[in-house]
Amino acid sequence: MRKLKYREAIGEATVQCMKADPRIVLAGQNVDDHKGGHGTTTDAFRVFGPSRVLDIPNSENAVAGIAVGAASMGMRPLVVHARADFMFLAMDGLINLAAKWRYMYGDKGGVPVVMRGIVGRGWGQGATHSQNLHSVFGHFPGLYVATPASPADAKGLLVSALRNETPVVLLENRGLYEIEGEVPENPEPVPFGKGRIVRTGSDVTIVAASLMVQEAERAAGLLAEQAISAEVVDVRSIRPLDEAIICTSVAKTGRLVVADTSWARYGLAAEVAAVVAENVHGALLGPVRRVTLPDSPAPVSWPLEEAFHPNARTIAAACLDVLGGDPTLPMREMTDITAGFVGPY
Amino acid sequence: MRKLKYREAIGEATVQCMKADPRIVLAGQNVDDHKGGHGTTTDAFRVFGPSRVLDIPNSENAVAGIAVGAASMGMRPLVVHARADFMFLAMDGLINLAAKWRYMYGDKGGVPVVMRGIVGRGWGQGATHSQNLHSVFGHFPGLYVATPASPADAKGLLVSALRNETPVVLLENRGLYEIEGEVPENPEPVPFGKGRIVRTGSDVTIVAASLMVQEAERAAGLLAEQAISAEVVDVRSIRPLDEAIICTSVAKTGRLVVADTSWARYGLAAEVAAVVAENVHGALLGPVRRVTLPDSPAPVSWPLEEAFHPNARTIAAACLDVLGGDPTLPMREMTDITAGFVGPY
Amino acid sequence: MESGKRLLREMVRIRCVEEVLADLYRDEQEMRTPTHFSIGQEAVAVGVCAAAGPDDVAYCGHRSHGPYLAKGGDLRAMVAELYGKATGCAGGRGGSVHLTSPDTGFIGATAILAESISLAVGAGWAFALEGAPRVAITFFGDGAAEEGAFHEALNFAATQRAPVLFVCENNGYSISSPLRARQPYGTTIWERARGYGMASRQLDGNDVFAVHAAAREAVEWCRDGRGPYFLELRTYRWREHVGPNWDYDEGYRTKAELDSWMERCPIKVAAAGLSAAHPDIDEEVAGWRREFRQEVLDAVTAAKADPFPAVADLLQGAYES
Amino acid sequence: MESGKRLLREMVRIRCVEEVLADLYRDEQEMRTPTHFSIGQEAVAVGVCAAAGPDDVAYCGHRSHGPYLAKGGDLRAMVAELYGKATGCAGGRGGSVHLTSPDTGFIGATAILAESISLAVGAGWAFALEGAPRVAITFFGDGAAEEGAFHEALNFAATQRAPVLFVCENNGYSISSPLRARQPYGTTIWERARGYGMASRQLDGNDVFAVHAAAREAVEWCRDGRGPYFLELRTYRWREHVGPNWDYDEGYRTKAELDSWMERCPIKVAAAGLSAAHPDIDEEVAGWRREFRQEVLDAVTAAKADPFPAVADLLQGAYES
Ligand SMILES: Cc1ncc(C[n+]2csc(CCOP(=O)(O)OP(=O)(O)O)c2C)c(N)n1
Ligand SMILES: Cc1ncc(C[n+]2csc(CCOP(=O)(O)OP(=O)(O)O)c2C)c(N)n1
Ligand SMILES: [Mg+2]
Ligand SMILES: [Mg+2]
Repeated sequence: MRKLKYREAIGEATVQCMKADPRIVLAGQNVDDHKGGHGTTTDAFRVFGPSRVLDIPNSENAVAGIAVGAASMGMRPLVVHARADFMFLAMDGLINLAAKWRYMYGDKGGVPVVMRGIVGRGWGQGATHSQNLHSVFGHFPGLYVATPASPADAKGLLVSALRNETPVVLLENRGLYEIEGEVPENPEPVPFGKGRIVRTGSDVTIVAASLMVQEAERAAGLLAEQAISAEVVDVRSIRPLDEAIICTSVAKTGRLVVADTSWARYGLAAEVAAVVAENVHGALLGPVRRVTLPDSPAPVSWPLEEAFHPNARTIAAACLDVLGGDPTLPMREMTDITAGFVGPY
Repeated sequence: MRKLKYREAIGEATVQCMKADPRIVLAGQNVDDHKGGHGTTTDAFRVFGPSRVLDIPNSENAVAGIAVGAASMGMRPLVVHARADFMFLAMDGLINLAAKWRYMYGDKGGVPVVMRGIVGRGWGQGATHSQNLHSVFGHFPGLYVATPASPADAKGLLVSALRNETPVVLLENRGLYEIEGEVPENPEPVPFGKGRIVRTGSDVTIVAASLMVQEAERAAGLLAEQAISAEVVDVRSIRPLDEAIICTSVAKTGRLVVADTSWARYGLAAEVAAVVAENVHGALLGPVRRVTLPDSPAPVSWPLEEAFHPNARTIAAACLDVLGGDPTLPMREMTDITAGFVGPY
Repeated sequence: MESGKRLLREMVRIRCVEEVLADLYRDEQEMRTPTHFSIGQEAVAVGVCAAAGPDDVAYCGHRSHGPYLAKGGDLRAMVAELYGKATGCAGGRGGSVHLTSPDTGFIGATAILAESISLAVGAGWAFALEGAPRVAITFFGDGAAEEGAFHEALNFAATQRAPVLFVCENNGYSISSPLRARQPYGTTIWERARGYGMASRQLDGNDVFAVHAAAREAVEWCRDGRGPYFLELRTYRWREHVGPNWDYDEGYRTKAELDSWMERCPIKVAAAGLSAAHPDIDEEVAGWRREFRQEVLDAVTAAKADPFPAVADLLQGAYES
Repeated sequence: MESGKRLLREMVRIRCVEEVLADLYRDEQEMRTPTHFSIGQEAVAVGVCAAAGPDDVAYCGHRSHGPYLAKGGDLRAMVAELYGKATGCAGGRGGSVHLTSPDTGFIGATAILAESISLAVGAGWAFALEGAPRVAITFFGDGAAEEGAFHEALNFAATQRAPVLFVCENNGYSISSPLRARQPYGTTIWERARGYGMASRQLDGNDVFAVHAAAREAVEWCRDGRGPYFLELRTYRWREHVGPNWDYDEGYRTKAELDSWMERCPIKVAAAGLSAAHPDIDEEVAGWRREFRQEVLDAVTAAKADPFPAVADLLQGAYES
């Protein structure tokens, strides 16, 4: 199969879906410019022009409500935020309107708004330009929330989102944008609520999301060198969450490490641990480990930023730990997965 | 000790702290009127007048930033929201400014903003007037988040908040406002990050927050009638979370039920399960049960609303379940704990 | 029926509905949903909605009964919604603040301030994109005009020249808070709308004929592709902010102030205006009152007999089924 | 030094600092922090901050270097912050968009649009409560003026008569988006501020003497308890939105447009204005350039020699210690 970059896959899905469905409109700050949402909106603008690919004012709050209003009249707005952090300002429209619409108006129809948020990563994005809001959105019934970790999923989940009657939040890590992978040419939907076994293994389960899936894969490689067989599960969608794939894997391996791009408290890693504690409690042979952000805002300074983000090595160390091994085992240096995102900004 | 209602305890803490510290200003929509934030701001307005108890425009977003700005100049703003749901609009100021301020400006000082959000409960508050945002705020380092469950804690946690250098979010369930309890006259702070054993027991641990602490106590009563000894732990503070009190209790009882006023996914119940899975995994003799909201927005219709909220009976049933008993055991009817909050609205 | 009379009749209907429901709400304690009555403000919803076509749509805030009924919402379904019944317009899920009647173009009431403004701008944007000759109307209060979304939505609508009619129902209060405590002295909301280059007017919101005439002009303006239009309508709420009671003795306003506005009751004003041409208008109004009283009582009887939603359906509508 | 010269000198300083840093930023790839240069816009920060007293405070958005330096922020600490060093003004935690210098009254730069507006209103509110004769200044762009917080904060400040000087630095673009795509044709930002009953003016933001005169008037107005004041200053960004490069060939603007603004370079304009009284002003400027070039190079050398924050201190500042 031909390969595409993650950002190219998003751009392709957008164009294909917009061609197939005239109700889709793309809106976002600066989506029509030479950078085109890091290349994710450039083609759409070229093909569909300014009426369907709209550069909008800096008005995240109203724009969320505007998107819902347009959806209530049959449009399918796809809204892009250059940083997921700006979506705090869109939260009222997303949570209080979009997520609840179908229910609170008596199940007469939904408002299929799709909102993409790009999670900043690297080059000192800092405390307010790098937050991962998936568990926050995932707390609220009425939304679908997904965090594609591969080019194929970036395309397939966006295709699902744009064909769906449920509002969707897609959180894309900027650190994945330059990653290449096989992507089907046709717009094949990846369903919400279905995880993916990225790599099978028998000794320990690593459940991960977004960029951490890539790091988990590399961690599994490191562990394999030490004859440890790690199974890597990509949840893909945060809501609905594929409980079965998690439980089946843990039932097999008996060990669980969860790797997330966000903080531990009330995050994805907590939820995965809870799902296991509820459903396959007896299968667990040891404690669960959460590999998450240290409990502080994101720093800017390069060495701090490096230390801040979990990676293959920290994931592998956590696996060794739950297996009762020596977690300080020296492991070789690895290049930064997000190396594609370098300065100058 | 003399008894106060929950809402009176809040009002008393406010007046005492404002007397002691001239930097405290209270701001909120309609805080100066005859209802006075359900009686929590009436006394403060009478004592301090309109310059220190300010009725403000309907501008939740800017007001959060304004509070932080005032705090950056040495004030201690106490902002009240009549419904916690409005705080989605305040989230940028709370998360992107207040929570990160000290860190992102290099630890030169904090912005001790205190924000109270009243969680709607009962009388058909519905989908957008009854949400519990504690786990959402709890996800982000930099804040303290607490959910007082008793009059004494309503006072003590507010006192702590108003003396603290860290921004604080206090979420108060409207269903608790009419509850009475012993409250010290003096403004004695209840520290953040310290849970409370509400009732000791040996068979099962019920970890709960806010209104669910009251329900958990009643559940323990029901269980006692069946010779089951339940320990009830009130986390009190959502961030920091008292991991030790949870783990100690579960290490003793071997069984865990978590009762929360919000949804299961990425919520308090998930976090408590994760803490146990990380720290005292071996102690658990059975699966964890989460007693939380059904996975839908809040309905209005009376029978649906009744079914929507967890209560003593559902908590007790979950305890029986984790103990391997028959969870359908008939139990007597109980009056609604939140009966103090009736219509007309 | 002649247009003037139709407007009056519609106001009488809404008044009767709300008065009957307010009494029952207070006495029965069975409508368990926070309810914001619009008694005294009927001319706004009636004058504006009568100017809208069937394909035009409306959104409003918490004070929802007037716009819902004026835009053709079914009374029976509204009453059932207040009683939390399965037959309610929102299936008992939404309550008073989430009335909806998509078939007649009343898309929805919302409980968070200013959401109705953004929503209507979104609808107007959709119409502009489709080139549909439709207009989106939003009703909101003076208090909602303080929200950031007000500014963002007006700016968006004006920039995109979306066919949106903004109707600011200025009753002088946000709950108990008077305008002067919340907005700068000497300024007006309609003039702020001018700052977006928008056609904007202020007028007496208790004069249904003036409201209707202005709204007709405004709707045509929007429909002609000339961009959005803003109307600020001065009116007054008679009852308490939320709930069925009178609250003029609670301190935030005076009985004298209320009385002065009751003098200018929109129904009284309209009837007086029609009395020259229709000397028997007062009797006609009295007849309508009886008719509508019966209509609402029938709706109440029916709603009470209706079933509650089944608890087994608690989750229905959370997601597409 | 005479005031006019001082203003020019301060602009030359900021220009030199930014030009040197932009080159290093591009060539070294060592300042790992998204950086928004204000080259071409110096007159705004300099003219306004020179009008402020030492007890007055300022907040600004992402385009932070100008206001930080003009309000007395330490150059060395700023450079160290860009290099992510422990000696940075924010200890390496904040980067270019979170500069801070509380001692000189530059409280903070923020990276989320319009936060700086709310923050300054909060500071002004605090001053009003204390009765302190202090003024809070906020710098923000034309793009930030589209955020809801702009409206909410202006309304709050005007209602409370808080001593806040709003400085809208209108450079015509929000990243690549021109004003006409984002705000209604034929409207202005400063006139919208009038909608809050606020004293408001627009003027040439490249004329530092005009800016300074207007800002002095505005600061006095605020200090006298007459409420907030709004200044919209038209100016132009020379470099790309974020980063050190030129981007006039990327399609969203023309070289001709840039050239026309470079013709109106604030430094050039100010020097020309002073040349009658100071015929040797150009040589003086050249001397200052050399002086400041050296100053910033020294700061760079020092910053580079400084230590990074210790990884062991990663959590420091998340909470009070
Ligand atoms: C964002 C938000 N803030 C606060 C509230 C609480 N609230 C409900 S109605 C209301 C008063 C609004 O006043 P106005 O818009 O003038 O409408 P009116 O009630 O006068 O018709 C307030 C403050 C809310 N629903 N949403
Ligand atoms: C709430 C929010 N939305 C979007 C952004 C992304 N953003 C950063 S700077 C910028 C342009 C702002 O333009 P303007 O306010 O005119 O300032 P300028 O860059 O022109 O100085 C944008 C859109 C942001 N930082 N915050
Ligand atoms: Mg009002
Ligand atoms: Mg700009």
